[in-house]
Amino acid sequence: MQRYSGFALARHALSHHENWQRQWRNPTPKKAYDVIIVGGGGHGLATAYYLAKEFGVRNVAVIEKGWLGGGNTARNTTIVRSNYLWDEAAALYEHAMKLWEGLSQDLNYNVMFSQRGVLNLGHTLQDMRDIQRRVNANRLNGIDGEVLDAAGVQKIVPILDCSKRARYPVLGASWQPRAGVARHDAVAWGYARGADALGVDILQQTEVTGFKIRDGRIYGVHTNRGDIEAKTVGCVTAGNSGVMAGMAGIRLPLESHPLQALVSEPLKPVLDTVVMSNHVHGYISQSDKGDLVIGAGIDGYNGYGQRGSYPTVEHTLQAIVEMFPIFSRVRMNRQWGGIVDTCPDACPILSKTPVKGLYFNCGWGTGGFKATTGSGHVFAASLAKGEMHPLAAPFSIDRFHTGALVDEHGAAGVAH
Amino acid sequence: MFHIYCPYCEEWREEEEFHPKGQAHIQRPIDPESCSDEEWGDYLFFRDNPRGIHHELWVHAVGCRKFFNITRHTQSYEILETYRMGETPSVTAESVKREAIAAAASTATSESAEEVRA
Amino acid sequence: MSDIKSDLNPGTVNTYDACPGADIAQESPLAWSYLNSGAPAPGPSSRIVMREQAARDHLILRGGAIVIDEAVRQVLGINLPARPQQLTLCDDGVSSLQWLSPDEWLLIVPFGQAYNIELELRAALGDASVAISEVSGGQTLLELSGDADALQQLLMKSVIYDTHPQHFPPGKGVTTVFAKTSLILRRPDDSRWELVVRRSFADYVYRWLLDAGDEFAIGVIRDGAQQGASA
Amino acid sequence: MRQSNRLKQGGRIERSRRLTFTFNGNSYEGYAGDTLASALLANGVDIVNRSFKYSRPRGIVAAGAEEPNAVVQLGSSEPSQVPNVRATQQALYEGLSARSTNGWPNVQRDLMGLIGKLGGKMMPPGFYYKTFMAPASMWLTYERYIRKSAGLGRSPGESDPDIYDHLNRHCDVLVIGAGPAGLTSALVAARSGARVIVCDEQEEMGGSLLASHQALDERPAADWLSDVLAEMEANANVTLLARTTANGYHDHNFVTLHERRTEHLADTAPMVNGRRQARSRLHRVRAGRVIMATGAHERPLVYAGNDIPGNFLAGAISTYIRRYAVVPGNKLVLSTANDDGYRAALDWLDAGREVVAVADARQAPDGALVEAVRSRGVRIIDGAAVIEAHGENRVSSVRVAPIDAAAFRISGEIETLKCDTVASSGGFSPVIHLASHTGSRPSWNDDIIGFIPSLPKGMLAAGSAQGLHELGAVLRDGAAVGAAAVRDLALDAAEVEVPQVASLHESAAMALFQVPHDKPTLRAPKQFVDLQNDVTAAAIELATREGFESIEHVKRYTAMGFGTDQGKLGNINGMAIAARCLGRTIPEVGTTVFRPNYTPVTFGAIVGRHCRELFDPERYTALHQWHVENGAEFEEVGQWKRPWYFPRTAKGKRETMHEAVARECLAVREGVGILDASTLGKIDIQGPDAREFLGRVYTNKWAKLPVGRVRYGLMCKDDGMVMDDGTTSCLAEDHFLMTTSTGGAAAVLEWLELWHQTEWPELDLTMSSVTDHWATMTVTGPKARDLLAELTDIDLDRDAFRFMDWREGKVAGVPARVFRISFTGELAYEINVQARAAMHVWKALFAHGEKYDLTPYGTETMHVLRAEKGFIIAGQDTDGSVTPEDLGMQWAVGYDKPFSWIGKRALTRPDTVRKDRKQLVGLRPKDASVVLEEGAQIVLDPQHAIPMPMVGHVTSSYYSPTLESGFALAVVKGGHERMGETVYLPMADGKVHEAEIVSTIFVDPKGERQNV
Repeated sequence: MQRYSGFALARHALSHHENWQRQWRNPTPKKAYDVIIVGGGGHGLATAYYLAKEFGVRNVAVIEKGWLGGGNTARNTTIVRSNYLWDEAAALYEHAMKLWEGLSQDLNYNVMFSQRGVLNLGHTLQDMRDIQRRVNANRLNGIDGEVLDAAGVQKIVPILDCSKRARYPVLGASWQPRAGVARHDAVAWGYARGADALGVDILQQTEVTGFKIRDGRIYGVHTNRGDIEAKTVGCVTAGNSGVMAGMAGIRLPLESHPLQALVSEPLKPVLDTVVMSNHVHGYISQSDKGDLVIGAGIDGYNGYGQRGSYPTVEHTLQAIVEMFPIFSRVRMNRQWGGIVDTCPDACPILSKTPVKGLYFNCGWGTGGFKATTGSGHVFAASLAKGEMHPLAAPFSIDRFHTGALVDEHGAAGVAH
Repeated sequence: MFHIYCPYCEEWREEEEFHPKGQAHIQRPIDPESCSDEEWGDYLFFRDNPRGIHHELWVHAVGCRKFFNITRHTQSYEILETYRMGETPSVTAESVKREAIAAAASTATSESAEEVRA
Repeated sequence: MSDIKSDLNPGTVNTYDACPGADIAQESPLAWSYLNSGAPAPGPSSRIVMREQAARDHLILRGGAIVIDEAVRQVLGINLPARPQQLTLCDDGVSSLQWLSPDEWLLIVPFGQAYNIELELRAALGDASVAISEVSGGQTLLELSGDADALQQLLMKSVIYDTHPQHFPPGKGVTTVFAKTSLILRRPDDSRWELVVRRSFADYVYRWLLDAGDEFAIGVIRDGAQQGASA
Repeated sequence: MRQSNRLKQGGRIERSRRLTFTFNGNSYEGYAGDTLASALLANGVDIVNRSFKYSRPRGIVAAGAEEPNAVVQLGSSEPSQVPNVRATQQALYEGLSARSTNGWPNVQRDLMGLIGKLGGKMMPPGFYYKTFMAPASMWLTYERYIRKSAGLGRSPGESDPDIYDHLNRHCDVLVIGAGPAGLTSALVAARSGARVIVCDEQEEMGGSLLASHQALDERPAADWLSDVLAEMEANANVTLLARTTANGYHDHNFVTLHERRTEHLADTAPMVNGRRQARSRLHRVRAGRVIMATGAHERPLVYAGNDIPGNFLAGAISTYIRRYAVVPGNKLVLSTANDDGYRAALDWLDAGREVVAVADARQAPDGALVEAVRSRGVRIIDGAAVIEAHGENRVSSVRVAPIDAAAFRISGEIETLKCDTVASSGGFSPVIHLASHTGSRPSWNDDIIGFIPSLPKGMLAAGSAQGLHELGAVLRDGAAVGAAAVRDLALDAAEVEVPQVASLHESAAMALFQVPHDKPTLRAPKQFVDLQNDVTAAAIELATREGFESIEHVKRYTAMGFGTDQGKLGNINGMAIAARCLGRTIPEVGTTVFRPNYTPVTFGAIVGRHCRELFDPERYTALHQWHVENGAEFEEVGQWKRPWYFPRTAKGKRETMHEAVARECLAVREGVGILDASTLGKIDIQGPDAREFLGRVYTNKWAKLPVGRVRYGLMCKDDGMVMDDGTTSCLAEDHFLMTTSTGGAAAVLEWLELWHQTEWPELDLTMSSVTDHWATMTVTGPKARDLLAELTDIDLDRDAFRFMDWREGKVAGVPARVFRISFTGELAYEINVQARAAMHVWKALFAHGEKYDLTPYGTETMHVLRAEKGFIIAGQDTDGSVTPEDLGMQWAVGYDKPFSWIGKRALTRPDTVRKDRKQLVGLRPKDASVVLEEGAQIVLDPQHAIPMPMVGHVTSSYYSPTLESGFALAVVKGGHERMGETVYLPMADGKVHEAEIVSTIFVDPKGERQNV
């Protein structure tokens, strides 16, 4: 693998950049691998990377029906935070956060992880109770967090309307300074490059059309490029997980919903942190290119169309202009949608299945991007060892039968 | 944004008047006490999630307040049918498949079959 | 039931004349709005005039169309509007009956008549299972009149329903989205539109109409506001 | 320099209306009818901006929505600033003030440009992924500098002075684009009796007809145009919307149109008759059929130096000359691969300027336009193209060479020609954005050398939008499509005579995108593909070398198409270059997808009137005015404004919340208080099966509740978790009045309807909301009976009107229902009267209440009093993970009811029978002065290392003036078995509070006070 650095850039400039190597190969599928990862998004690529790097499993294929990182990795609003309420979720997301903090150096790929802090605003007394509950729990779980009053919020975001004039005045916020944003595409590319360099075959334009299952055990997958064998298969296909599970004869408690986002035209820097509000329902940050990156809500119906309904966008922008009246004359450039696979308790599924050797990693709902690192790491550990990693164990499918849900709705009602 | 024919108001109305309420035709077990934990969990949490034809329960929340069913394609978002509670759908994934096969048989070109599959 | 107090309730359903008497000071849902937001008087440039008709009683009838049809013909002398979105006016020029859903109708009658009409309807209905609930305190009627084009524009700004005359002829009424709330929109005749508004949302609707109607110099006639007691 | 490029005659400008405007602080003149772009060109302004990455000087290249460079900051005052306005789409008005968005110290002499020149080599695509990684701690610092160069324009720093609105429209046929195809289709639809909306993004309707040479029925195109527009204007069923862009096409033919109503007049909307008008307006259109008559965008050719000011699209040259009478240079070289480009040469000649040469990439073109140019003595170089433009701030010469496009090489001698303007035309891309907004993928068509739309259901395309080119064909197609649209809607299509247009002989166009250079692409001077994002052909080639093979990867790696023009000019060229580099065809590299918006839309327009005071409804009770007049502070509860507490002011000093609440609490415990409880949800339930229904939806029993009695009920979801609670009264054998929490009212009613309509339709009952009908006033405290007795004819004797009874009777002369239920633990009467008489009754209570010191109290006091009694608030003490058993409310659970009520089955799942579930308990802080923080976490060992195991948290916590101590409700693992144990609450400030687990009932455990 070519090392990347400022020095390398200068050196390549002299040769007109003619000597840069491919960031990943375009290999021909082998007949068999030790592990197959279905799904070449951020989570799948991270899983493959950690399998090869941390657990010595290098005979791995990542099978992607389109182009790598082309699903929700390419469509999210890039927020990374770990201030989840329940112990199980907090532990998983904080594990991810710690990996984020060294990711660029680990991958030798600048994923532009920018810890510019995330504010979750409170507008009602119940909001503030929830914020206090969450921050107290975070603190005792070793996750940074602070409860701010309205004046404290105003200090961090001077352009936010913290006046009493607002329909729902800002009463305060939770503040996680270590949280922030990252360059979403670079995460997929960095993991792909890293995994490829360690020997992982990334098979793009390759579609899994079925699983080879005999006597309750998996032996491989059928694809549009022929059958590929493996005794361990991890399915990391986000919005498409229900369809994949169906191929294996498994039902998952998932619904795939549209989740919309939008950006403004690029503006000179005006907003340095991420601001989220459950109550007026919108969240916003400004990218390094200058776009205001704005998240809209989830649409209530199932949909694979990568688009949602227009009123959702309207409501989101109403919330943004309510919070930031100065943005009224700013213009919206583009909107798009992703497909999020949501669980009844707003927590993921990291689980074995009734089919031996077949694992699922899905159900991240609106929280998938921020978990990319940790999800990949604990899933890789689970695939390598054949036992779910302790941080993954609470997220098995069983919980929907025993009732042991990890209900994050109360704390994470807003999509992001 | 969807345009929905309310089978009770007998009119096309805007999506903003409606709320989606999940999968249609979920039947609460007649005798919950005799259900296993597995069966009860399935009833509570496990839903169909097809990429394709889906039967959904909606309510005309700002309107007649009646619940009714929509058969909708979750990829194209085309609404194929709306029907009242207690009625059975005339369009299903199976019926569409059957028609597609019939249509493909009647038109010789492979291209039209391709379209139907898509 | 052993414990039933016969003085409280002789039948299977409680009927109670809860209408405040004409001697009691009453407030329309817009009382606060007039005070807080004002009520611009209609002027020569006003293309739209808004007027509240507070002095009305409102009843919800729920049950089967056939039995209710018979009862309303007997008591009110009109047929039940059985078609979706149908609005039927009574001869007194005040009362009306409107389809809300296949088993639900809104009956609006002059102030103070709800209880007697309920009793008459119940008598006519006999044993039929029909629910009658009075909601007079919970909603009010706003009337919009004026220049047809301006009215059309104002409605297009406010409701998502198609209010084009071809699609919304007199004799029609719908429950629909109005700005960020919902209400019943009706067109009793060519000259007016009526909004049936829930009490707690009335101020919002009023402020919305003043704001959206500003370019038409919307004016407010207030004489309907305190009429409850005197009607 | 006064409009040196303005022609003496021609154009559609109003020469009688001179307008003054400023650009970068310099004052210029233009005419009404100008765009900012045409006025700048008229004044010879070459450099309008600096580029984003390399800070290169940039000029205007296009005349419409596809313009990438002329993006300016508009606005003469701080609140009226508008970032990123495209000068080609901004009408000129008197006093317009605009600035370039980039360039320091100014756009003419830009220092960043030096860095761009020197450092440009260091900035290949994705360079930031390859550097700034060490040391890790420095990234935020690096990023601060990277961000300095971010963005184009800037956000206003003050709030918008303008208003915006929406119109919800419905029509049979929506025609998007009022060019020749759109107008003929609209004409057919209108004459067929359809309700028609026609919108067009430009200042004037007419599209290409506005600049056309061609005659329609042997009359000038403009004459036909004005006839058609006049006819449609006179038709009441037709709405014509100019300056209105169709920005988004959504499912089922829902289209958003953005109408710029005043942006051509001023930077803030002028008043009309002293009233405000909306600056812009969003039309939300539901259409029976949508006709996409959006025309086509010309593609430039990609050659070295193609970004130097003086490089134009050929069509833009024609537009500036014919519509605005502006000729933006003196000596023109045209580089084209089709006949259409020649129109620019003809217009240039007609304007009296010199055409140095035409480089036509085709061999021996012989079309009518070619011959027309040749006949005027212009040199036409066959099989050649401009391969490079030279110049610093304006083109000064070009290099022209014969090319072998297939082999991608120069095939002969290069010659240099002096000129100041280059026009290029690589062909036309149908404007198909809207057709792909809902996910339809367009397909590549080799005949038209472009993508053609695959149309969603309900949409039709007409004219150049589907690849037609020749004017006569476009007009005929429009009419045919209009007829097809109305026939779809079951209308008879009217006959329309399509005007005759002379047809011109045309030589076939050639597919040419990137022009070869004598150096390889990576070594050649920059050949720009996406001008706004400074994406070059070399960048695309490099991306493909690095393994970015899908066009989506290429776009993301290079940022191609992510600008405010969304790649209208460059994306197809970029795809063609990627395809060339990969040795594939364009369709193999991918298709082009578009998302809304077609052009950017002001947030304010999308928000409309739903902002400021109208952002969200405020719901008021019938007593709101009294609360305001009596100084209440309000709490947000859902959309309701509820009095929170009523601070009194004595001797100029206003009570704190703590003081007010303590006073209110004691008033209730010792005298009498009153609460406006009108916001509680109320549902009138009637029918023979109402009682059975209650038994199924509540956890407790309803079979034997007698008429006249009230019962508390708990509601679960079928997962066994508490969702709401309230009281329900039996009004008659088949008639009940249910109350719900304030916040849960609408959801509970919908929930009950769901069960009734979908699961148990056989149950004979109906439900109606009477929340707003009844106003509810809670009179509570030891003196409540004395007070109420003064106003009512109801027998209040404790045995005649017992706790949990309700009675009818008059209160203050108003018929009322009075419920003897208590949420405070004191003697209490909830008085329900019709809301229209609420104020009368409330005031009467106060008139009589003075001698009892009747004290109004708000939600805060209500919370303290209920918590002292251990009464829960659903949503505060529960969070969707709490069962009735967790709350210790087994007394409200009918385990032996015959029907398996909602939630019952779930209570026996393994997780719900766990002994160590979090259970509701009381907490008594060891230090009575401490009021625990709501949300504080509870631990057993505060010395434990982080992460510290937590066993629960505080759900409600208050100071009790009755107990003279803080107290709290909390959920604690296995809490019901831990009575008397000590727990710890470590706080953020390092303090650790100690508390004892106690019963949830702090005051009057036997419940004697409410039963007096």
